[in-house]
Parts: sequence; structure tokens; C-alpha cells
Amino acid sequence: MNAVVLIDTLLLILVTITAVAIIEVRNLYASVMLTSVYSLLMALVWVNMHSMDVAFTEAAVGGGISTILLIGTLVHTAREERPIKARVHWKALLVTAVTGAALIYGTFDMPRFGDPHAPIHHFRVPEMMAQTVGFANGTKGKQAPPEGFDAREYRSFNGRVADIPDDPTDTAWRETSVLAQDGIIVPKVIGHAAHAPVHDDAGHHPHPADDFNGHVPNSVTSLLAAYRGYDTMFETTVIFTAGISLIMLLRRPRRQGEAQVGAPMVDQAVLRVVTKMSVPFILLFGLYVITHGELGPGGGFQGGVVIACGFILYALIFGRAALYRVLPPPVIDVLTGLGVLLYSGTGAACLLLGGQFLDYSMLNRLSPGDGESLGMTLVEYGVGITVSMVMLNIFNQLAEEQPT
Amino acid sequence: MLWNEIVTTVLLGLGCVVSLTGALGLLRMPDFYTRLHTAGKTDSLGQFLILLGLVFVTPDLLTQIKLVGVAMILMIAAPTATHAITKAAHLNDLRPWTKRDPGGEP
Amino acid sequence: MSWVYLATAIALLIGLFIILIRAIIGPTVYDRILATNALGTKTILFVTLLDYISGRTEFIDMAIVYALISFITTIAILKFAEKGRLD
Amino acid sequence: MTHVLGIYNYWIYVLLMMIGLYGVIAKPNLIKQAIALGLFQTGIFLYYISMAVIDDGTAPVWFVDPQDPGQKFMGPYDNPLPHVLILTAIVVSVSVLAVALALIINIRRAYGTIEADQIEVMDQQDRLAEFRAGATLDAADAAELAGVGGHHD
Repeated sequence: MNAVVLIDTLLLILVTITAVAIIEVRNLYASVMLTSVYSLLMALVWVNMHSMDVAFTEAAVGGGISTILLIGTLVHTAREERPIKARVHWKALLVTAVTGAALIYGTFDMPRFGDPHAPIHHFRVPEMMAQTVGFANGTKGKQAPPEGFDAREYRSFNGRVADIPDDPTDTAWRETSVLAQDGIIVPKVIGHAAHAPVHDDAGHHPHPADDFNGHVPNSVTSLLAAYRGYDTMFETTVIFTAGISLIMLLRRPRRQGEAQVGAPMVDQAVLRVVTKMSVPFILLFGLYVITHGELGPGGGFQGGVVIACGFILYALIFGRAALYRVLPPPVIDVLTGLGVLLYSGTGAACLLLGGQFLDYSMLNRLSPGDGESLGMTLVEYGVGITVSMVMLNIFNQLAEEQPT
Repeated sequence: MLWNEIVTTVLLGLGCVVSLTGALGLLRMPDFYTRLHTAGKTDSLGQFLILLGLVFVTPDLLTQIKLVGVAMILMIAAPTATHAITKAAHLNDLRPWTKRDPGGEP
Repeated sequence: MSWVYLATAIALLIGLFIILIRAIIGPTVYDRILATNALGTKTILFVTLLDYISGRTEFIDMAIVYALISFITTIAILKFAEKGRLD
Repeated sequence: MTHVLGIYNYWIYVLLMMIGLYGVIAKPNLIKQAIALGLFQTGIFLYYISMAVIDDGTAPVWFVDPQDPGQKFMGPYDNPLPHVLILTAIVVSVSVLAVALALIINIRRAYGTIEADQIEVMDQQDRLAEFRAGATLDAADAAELAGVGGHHD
């Protein structure tokens, strides 16, 4: 039993207890607080499973924004759940028990936790991990691998070197490669980046069959922004749409001369001073998270949420009127759209430069790796701007006085 | 074990003891203000001891600076939050528990 | 050395468990807020220790985010308890 | 024991999903239902991330040894693909939550309550009143109201 499994086992017990408490606590306010606790614990589980970016997002989104949004709703609704006669809903319990039993029956066919032979670890991703960028410290871009590097060694999880031909165009082995010892079919793949030319004669950057088109050190970011670039773009659009829906559902036209009412906490000296000290730091840190996203954990979603949290802290202490002086609502609205425009504009720029949509390597012909890095940074900034402004917009709509 | 590992072990152990004491106090104390008393103080000291302990085994300077940064943020944020909670509770007329008046909780 | 980190992590987990009980049963709202805040601090320490257990100490940024987010959440919860509104 | 710990994570994911499902079905409070939906989603996240773990693996970010920066660590990395899927799923889930909460606020504005069963009763009473006042109804409404009216009478 290794450390990961031990901590995982213990943490998940805590998570389950919290989940039951969230559902069963009568007081909605307590339930919201426990939701924040639940998100923090869940983020610990992600960290323990080495999923740094997800933990980052869960902590920022689940622990921060979701809690604030739920509290913002409690302001306009009731704090207490209406007492119901029966504590246990037997029909619901029966339904969940049957469904749960069926799902648990399904888990017996799953590969065990952390099994290196599981199919997920043998398809496509080993290939990505063997791509040859980022060898020298702090440099990016496609480079020659160091002396003695064999992309095939990485793939042989149990010390077995697969018999992969050196010629990258020879793909016949893919269909027939079977590790007969264990009876496990391993789709062996080849580290083509070590072999493929950076440019062909016409100056085009050819796409090998399985190019992930992303070669920054954080493979999560390169998957997010390059391999699944379209998906992330439309995910940003989903968030944008959510912001628009919130405006349509909750914003009401402000009458002329209507005073901004609010309850700022400026009378609390300690909070005021600490907030004034920390807000610039939080905003700067959010920008760092966005920019650093391709080198370490972080990225547009996380950084955007951190920036939004910084502004929300300012609004909590100094009142929403003060926030509107810094960021007027029209500016927030414009920036919301600008982020999506930056994302799709980066894709269109690649198109105009002669590549495919979102083929970042076109942004720098001389060094495609640097072009990819630049494109990913631009895209992350687009995501970050949209996410932060939408979250801020949602907060503003929820915090606003609602007509009853 | 090298000297820095011994220092780290001692500091982490101390931090654990302090943190656990605070947690236990949070559970066992009779009313809000006494719980605040244990939790607020031990939180700050415990996190400082553990983060300081980790500094000694960190090889590179950047991570050491980040660790100290985390400790600094916590040193500012945790007492601020505790102060604000106390103030809010006090303003909302939460009476402290006494032996004479054991019903301090509303 | 990793057993020291692991032992510390387990001790912190026990602490988390105890505080969680207070967060669930806590009779007043302020008890719950206090427990949430204390849980946040313990979580930050736990994240740092997990980085050391896995040997990837460059992920300390996580702890900074946790510290900031936990602070902001506490202030938001508190503001609702005190003023009954968010702006 | 090893076998149990091997699929323990998947059991917990089922448990979390079912806790969420129970909340959605059993609790009439709309905010509670939104929170329970979040729990349900987290169960699915746990399922995905659990699949990504590999024994003795490390985070899928290139590990560069500070002592020897030229050499890249080639040991097993966890699978980054589920991480990416879940990262975007979390952000979408907060968008869903935000829209749900906005709808709940509007429901509260219209009905004065956020309990699903009370809202249902109010809806039925409203339409029953319309029916008795002789309002013209389409076939589906009429059929439903006939059932409701019969039930109440």
C-alpha cells in the first residue's frame, strides 16, 4: 500500500461524511458552508492523485466562486429549508440503492486503481509523453533529443522495449503488436517528433499522424489549448453564454438618479487595510497563474477565477459602488466578449497565416515551438478574460437588490 | 539523517502537536469564544512551524521563497479572518459562556 | 524522509476530521465559520505536504491559491452573517 | 484487501453520485437540489480522475531535476487526458450552477417560495382557478386539470 492509496482512502471517507452532511443539514447556510469545505477536501483528493490543474480549478471554482454564488442566492431566498415530516424519503432511497447496486456491479470489471496495464495508459498518451520538447531547461520548441534518448524506452512500462521500426512511415506494426506474455494488447506507437522534419521543402510544418500540436511542459495545458482547442473554445463560449443568460434573467434597467445602495464593511479597519494590501497581490497572482499555465499548473480558467475573486473581495469590503468605479458594468460586458474574440481571433490568425484553425505553430514560422507557446498564451488570456469577467458579472447580478 | 532533516522532523512534529491540540480544543471547548481562542492561535503557530520545517529540506531557493510567502499570507489572512469572525459574533450579541451562566449559546 | 511527511499528513487528517465534526454539529453559525476557516488552514498545510510526499515541490503555487480563496470565502460567508447581503 | 482497495475509488464515486441523486429526488428545496446536482457531478469527476492514476506516477508536467536540468524524468506520468476533460467540466458546472441559481431567484420572485412541492400545488391551484373561471384551455391542459380536479374533489 503506497502513500497515494493510503491518503486517498482516508480522504474519501471525510469527503463522504461531508457529502451526507450537506444533504441532511436543515440549515441552508450551513449546507453552503459545508459545500465550500467539500470542495476544499475534493481538491485535496485531486492533489493526491497528481491532478494539479483540476485541484487548482476545484479550489478556485468550487471553494471560491460557487460558495459566493450560493450565498448570493441565499440573500434573495430563505436561509432555512422548510421542515418536512418524513426525514427519510423511502422511494428515493430505493431508487438510489438500486441504481447504486447496478453501478457497483459494474465496478468489478474496472482495472484496479493505478494499474499500469489499464487500457487508458496504453493509448495515445504515452506517445505524447515521448514527444521531444523541453529537454533543455527553460527552452521550448521542437528540438533534437539529447544523445542516447530512445523514445521507445519510455513506453515499455515493464522494462520491455517494443520492437518498433525506426522508419516513421512504417506503420504496419501498429495493427499486429501484441505483448503475448501477458495477453495484453498494447498499441505501440512511435515518438515521431524525434524523426519528423520541422519543415518540409515548401516551408510548411507538416502534421504527423498523431501530432498533439502542443509541446509545452505542462501536458494538461497543451492538451487543453491545442489537442482539444476547439472544445475549449466552445467551452469558453458556454461560459460566455451563461454570463449573457444571467444578464437576461436578473439585470433590470437602472432608473436615472437611482442611488447605489449597499452595505460596505469599510468600518472594519483591519479588514479594510488587509484588503487594500492583498487585492493587488491577488490580481497579480491571477495574471501569473494565467501566464504560467503552460509551464506549471494553472491556466486561463484558474487564473480568471482568481482575478474575479480579487475583484469580489474588493466589492465585499468597499461595496459594489466602489467596484463600479474601477470597472463600470459596460467595461465588464465588453471585456466578456473580448476574451472569446481573442480566442477565436488567434485561431483565425493561424488560418490567415496559412495553417489550420488554431494551428499555433503558424504564428512563428522560424520556430514553430515558440509559435505554439505564443498561441497558447494568447488563448489562455482569452479564456482568463472571459472567465473572470463572466464570474464578476454573475456576482454583480446576484448581489444586486432584487425587486420582491 | 542529515542535520536539516532532523530539524525538519522536530519542527513538523511540533507543528502536528500544536495543530492537533487546536483541533481538539475546537471540538471540546464549551462555547464559541473559547473555541476561537484555541483555534485562532494554534492555527497560526502550527502552520508557521510546519512551513518553516519544510523550508529546511527544500533544495531550491524559489520554492523556499514561495513557502515563506505562503506562511506570510497565512500569517496575515488567518488572524484577520479570526478577528472578523469574533467581531461579527460580538456585534450579534453572542454571549460568552461563564460558569454562572452556562447557557451562553443562543 | 518521506515517512515524516506521511506521518504529518496523517496527523493533519485526524485534525481535519475533528474540525469537520465541529463544522457539521457546530451549534451557532459562527462555530461553523470558524471551523471552515480552520479547515482551510489545515488544507493548505496538507497540500504542501502532499507536494513533498510526491517529490514535486514546484507545485507550491497551489498552496497560495488555497490561502487566498479560503480567505475570500471566509469574508463572503461572514459578510452574509453580519449584513445579510453581499454588496 | 488489495482487491478492495483497488476498486475502492469506484465505490466511493458511486456513493457520491447516489448521495447527489438522493438529494435531487428527496429534497424539495431548490437550492438543496442545485447543491446535490453538484455532488453528483463531483462523483463523476472522481471516476475520471481515478482512472488517470498510474502506480508510482507523478503529475503530468515535465519534471526537470534542479540538480541536473538537462535530463528529463521519463518515469510514468499520470494520464493527462481525463484531467483536461474534468478541468473544463468543472468550469461548465459552475456556469450551470449560476444559471440554476438565477432561475431559482426568479422563481422565488414569482412564487414567494423555493420549495418544489409548494410551487407545484400553487401551479395547480392557479390553473384550476382559471379553469373554473371559464378560461379556454388546450386539450393537454384540460386533460391534466380534469385529473387534478378529480383528485381534489
